[in-house]
Amino acid sequence: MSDIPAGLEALNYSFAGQRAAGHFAPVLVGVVGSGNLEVLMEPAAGSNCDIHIETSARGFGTIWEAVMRDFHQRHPLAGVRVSINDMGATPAVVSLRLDQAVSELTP
Amino acid sequence: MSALDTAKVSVSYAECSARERIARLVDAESFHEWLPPAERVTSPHLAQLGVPSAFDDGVAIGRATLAGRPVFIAAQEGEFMGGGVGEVHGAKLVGLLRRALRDRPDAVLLLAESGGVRLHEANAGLIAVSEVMRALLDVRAAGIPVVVLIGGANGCFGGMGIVARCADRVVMSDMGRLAMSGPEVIEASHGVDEFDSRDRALVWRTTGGKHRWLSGDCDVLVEDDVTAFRDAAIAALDASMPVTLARLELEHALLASRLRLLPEHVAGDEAVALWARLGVADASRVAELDVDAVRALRTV
Amino acid sequence: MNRTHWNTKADNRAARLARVADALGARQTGKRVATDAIVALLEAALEPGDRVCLEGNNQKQADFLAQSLMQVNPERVHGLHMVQSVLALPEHLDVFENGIASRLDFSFSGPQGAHLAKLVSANRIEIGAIHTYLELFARYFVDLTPKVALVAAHAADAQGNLYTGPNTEDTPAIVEATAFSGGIVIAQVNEWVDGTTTTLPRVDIPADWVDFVVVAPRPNFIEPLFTRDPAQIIEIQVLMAMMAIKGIYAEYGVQRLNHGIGFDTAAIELLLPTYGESLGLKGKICKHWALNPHPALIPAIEAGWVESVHSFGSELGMEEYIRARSDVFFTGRDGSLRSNRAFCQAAGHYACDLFIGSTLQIDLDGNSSTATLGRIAGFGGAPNMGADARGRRHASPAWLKAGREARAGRSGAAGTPRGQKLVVQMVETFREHMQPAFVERLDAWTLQEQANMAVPPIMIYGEDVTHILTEEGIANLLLCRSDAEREQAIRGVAGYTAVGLARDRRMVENLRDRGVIRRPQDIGIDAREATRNLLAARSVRDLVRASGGLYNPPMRFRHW
Amino acid sequence: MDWNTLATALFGADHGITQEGDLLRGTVHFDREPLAVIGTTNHAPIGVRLALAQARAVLDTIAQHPGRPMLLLIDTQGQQLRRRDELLGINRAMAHLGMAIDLARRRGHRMLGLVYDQALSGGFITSGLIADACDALPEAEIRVMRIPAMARVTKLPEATLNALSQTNPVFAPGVGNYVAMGGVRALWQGDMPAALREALANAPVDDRRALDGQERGGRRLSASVVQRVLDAA
Repeated sequence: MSDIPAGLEALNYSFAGQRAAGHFAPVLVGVVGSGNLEVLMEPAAGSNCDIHIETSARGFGTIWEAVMRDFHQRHPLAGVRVSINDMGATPAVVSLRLDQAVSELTP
Repeated sequence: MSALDTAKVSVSYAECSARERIARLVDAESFHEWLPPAERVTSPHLAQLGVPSAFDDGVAIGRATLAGRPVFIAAQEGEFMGGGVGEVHGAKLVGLLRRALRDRPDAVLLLAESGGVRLHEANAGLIAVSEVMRALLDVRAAGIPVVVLIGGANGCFGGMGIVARCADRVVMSDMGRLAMSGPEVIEASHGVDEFDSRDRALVWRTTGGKHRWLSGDCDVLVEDDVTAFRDAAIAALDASMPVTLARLELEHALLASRLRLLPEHVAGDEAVALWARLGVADASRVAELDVDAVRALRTV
Repeated sequence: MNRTHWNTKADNRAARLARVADALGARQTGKRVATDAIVALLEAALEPGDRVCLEGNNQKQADFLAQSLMQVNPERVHGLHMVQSVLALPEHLDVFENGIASRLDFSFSGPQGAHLAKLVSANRIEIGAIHTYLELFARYFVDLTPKVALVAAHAADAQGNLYTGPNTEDTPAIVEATAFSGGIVIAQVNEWVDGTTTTLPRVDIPADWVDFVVVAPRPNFIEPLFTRDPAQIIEIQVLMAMMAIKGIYAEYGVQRLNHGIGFDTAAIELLLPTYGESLGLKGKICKHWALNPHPALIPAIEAGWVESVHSFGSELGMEEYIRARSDVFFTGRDGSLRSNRAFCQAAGHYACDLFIGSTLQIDLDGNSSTATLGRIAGFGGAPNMGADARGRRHASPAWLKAGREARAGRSGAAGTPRGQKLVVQMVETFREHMQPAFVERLDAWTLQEQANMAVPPIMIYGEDVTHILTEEGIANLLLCRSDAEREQAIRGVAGYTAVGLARDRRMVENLRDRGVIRRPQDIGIDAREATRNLLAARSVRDLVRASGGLYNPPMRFRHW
Repeated sequence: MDWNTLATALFGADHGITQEGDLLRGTVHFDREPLAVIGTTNHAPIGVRLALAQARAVLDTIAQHPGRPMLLLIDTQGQQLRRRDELLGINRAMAHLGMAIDLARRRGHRMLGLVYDQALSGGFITSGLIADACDALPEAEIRVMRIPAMARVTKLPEATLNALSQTNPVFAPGVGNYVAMGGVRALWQGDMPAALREALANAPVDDRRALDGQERGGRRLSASVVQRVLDAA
């Protein structure tokens, strides 16, 4: 842990969505624990998929961007706000939580 | 894979997240959350220490029905900061208890999993835990049973270990732990000879559900199974036991006699010695017995 | 050479035994030596420069003899050449600090790896070579024969017969090499049996291979190395285990195999009776194992999947379970496990169709290594398990299919029909703290420069690796036909590591079309089904239950 | 401050409080009214035995002297860190002490805590912190954990924590921080009897520490979060 500088890193991504998510009850999956994260998905105005990440593992922006791009390619949701609190989850765990969240979206 | 699902009858309480525990414990779809994650009522203190916050600050609270009856429920998430109580986390618990005093549900269920005070906001956490105690005792005095359920991997320690013992009823699984200071803290302070925290069997003999059952520190001992916890919670719905002077005198007598029962120095394992002196048959075999067998051994 | 005397070894041995008798006097009765005479025994039996095997196994340690060797007078005993498989205890290196030993040939240094690297850079130690277990045992019979062996057993009788208990491990190989080349064998034991009121449960090492026996003041140290708590297995590992079972074991019909240690492979073991069963694979895969007695295998054994398990060593807590499952495990007439590292290594190398294990780093050639900077650790048995057995001649469907895939379309020597062992590297693309498992250049190369090694310490050569399995997919390297394809196949499963992000996307999709790369969905796996509920045991206690109470886990794993 | 000095300042030299080991106990007269004094000294670690001894004193007062106010004098290094105490249920003994104090309040006893030397986490959570109000002397020390220990636990540099503690009272030791957060109601300065008199007269019976923390700016969220729960749909 000592190699990780103190302070959180905040990252924001926005993708133009294609599939309207419509209205749904906010969904939370995952837990903010070591090597894990929580993903909160909420309906939002507009046709974007806006993603906000706060992570304790600094310096992995490139990877987050690629993970989010691929996620949006799998699920090109529109009108969705994704918020993430991360405690050093690997990309595999991040992708899994995102997919789990999408699978719980119920109009 | 349907064959698998039907074969799997038991869901481990320890393995569930706080939210899964609530969902499986109360009547299906009955949980209504207050200050849910989307409201983002989070800790204002963690970010400056480089720690991400959680949208619920590690505790979910709300109302639900249990066997059709209205209850309030809170569940601490042990994976987030070890379930530590911070300013917001504590205030959510206090708010729930105050609201119970006002709205008078049939019971308040507290699914405790906590290392106690969250050190990253230690002063606020300490005060908050004492506020939880006072609010809990107000609810208890009003005749609304407060039931604490303990079965998470992180146990119930520190201030929350005291809170648990302020409740009307304590339900534990044998995987659960209930104590004050964690074994690591004691080992760090007094050395490995005082408490070898890596000797997990010793840790459980000292703090685990079986010991708490045999010594009377919990009221119900269940398997590590969500349904067992649900059944125990239903059975506790009418378990109100307001604090009276007579009851505290009984409590005092029990604790004082237990203190006399265990000499400062005993040969062999202290837990086994205490059980034996409590009259538990086969005290040396407790560790290997299953929950059913241990349940039958209680003498207090 | 005009040699007239051909029995110098026997003469030397006789001289040593005479010196010992002289030094010990009444403290020696037959082969039995008083505990407090151990240092005197060592000083009399050892000569400067001797080649000495101080038994350090993966698990069992001759710890009392190691501590005693530290106490000999360095003026009498020095410059020893240590030949031992594992450097596990601090004493194993302390003997180099004070000059008692100077040269080392070994296999694995595990927790002492950093200390060893420091000694090497300070020129306090001269390393002959780092071997695999089997390779080192082989050299015991060629040019690294011990003059003195210091071994550990559980009990001895008056004649000097040794009972090792379940952790026989290296002892037979060491003692055989020493005893039949004029050397001296000294054993530490936990117990002495008198032969009348108490007897040895069985004989693991016959008495006439043993010269001296000493009762140690404390039982020899054994560490539980192969217990993985199922509670710590995460969903990603479940997914990867599903991919291994469906995408490799089922595809090739793998009947005989070896698993490395780790949560990834523990997940496979725990998925056999659930996921494997649901695929109808029982009886078709995973029947014969070269494997330590992994507690994680209990549910599969109980479900009737496993016909046989031969073991390198044992595992604490598995004693009674093994005893009650003698159809499956190799046990003595006394009922307890008989392990044997040399034979099990041979079994894993020649008689298994698949090895699957994890690593820390994989490069673009598929070379993989657990070597990290500042540590000289060695690899123990992994290179023997994770290498094609070029001497193998018997066929099996899995071996033939792998061989066909490797040779299809090739001609000449490369196309000559033969099978190939399946060697699978199973890694998550990132380890803890976001350490990438895929790298452009292995740390092994830097370590080679630092420690002045002849070759970089590569655990498993890319040429031997047939599959790389990550959460992103399986790369079948058998099907690659050029270095470029191989590189893209590896990049194509390297996820979001820098190596993975630098993939040629078009080429990777082509490889996927050809089945060189297969994603979970390509083999019919829905990642959302990969939950911990699929594990046949989700905690150590579940394992105890599955064993019918026969498995007795070590204290550190008892969370109840 | 030495407990005897404090007692003499409050109740005169013949205060009648006695020390048995680490336990303080006695009945004093203050403004001609009897007042029960219960407490600890020598920075006592609170184990099962000491928690029970204090609870005994509280229960005796409830039984024998209905309505008599009680003053809890606090000096503790925290809970006893011993395996034996854990085995014997130290958390239950602490809870028992807390419930005794809480019951006394419900039965009309005025319950006051005073940190006169030092108070650490588990040592006073079920004494001073569960009384009607907890006051402190200005030189008292209150904390959960010192900053070096906290640095080890949180894996954050000490310098960072020290810097942050200047602006945020939430984790740094210090009696002032506890006042700002509402955990300590007031500091007793100067005239000790006047301070006690004020406390006996004005300490609230209901728990308003969150409101104090909000008003004093040391704990800005607690009260509003409680209110949000009460108001939530």
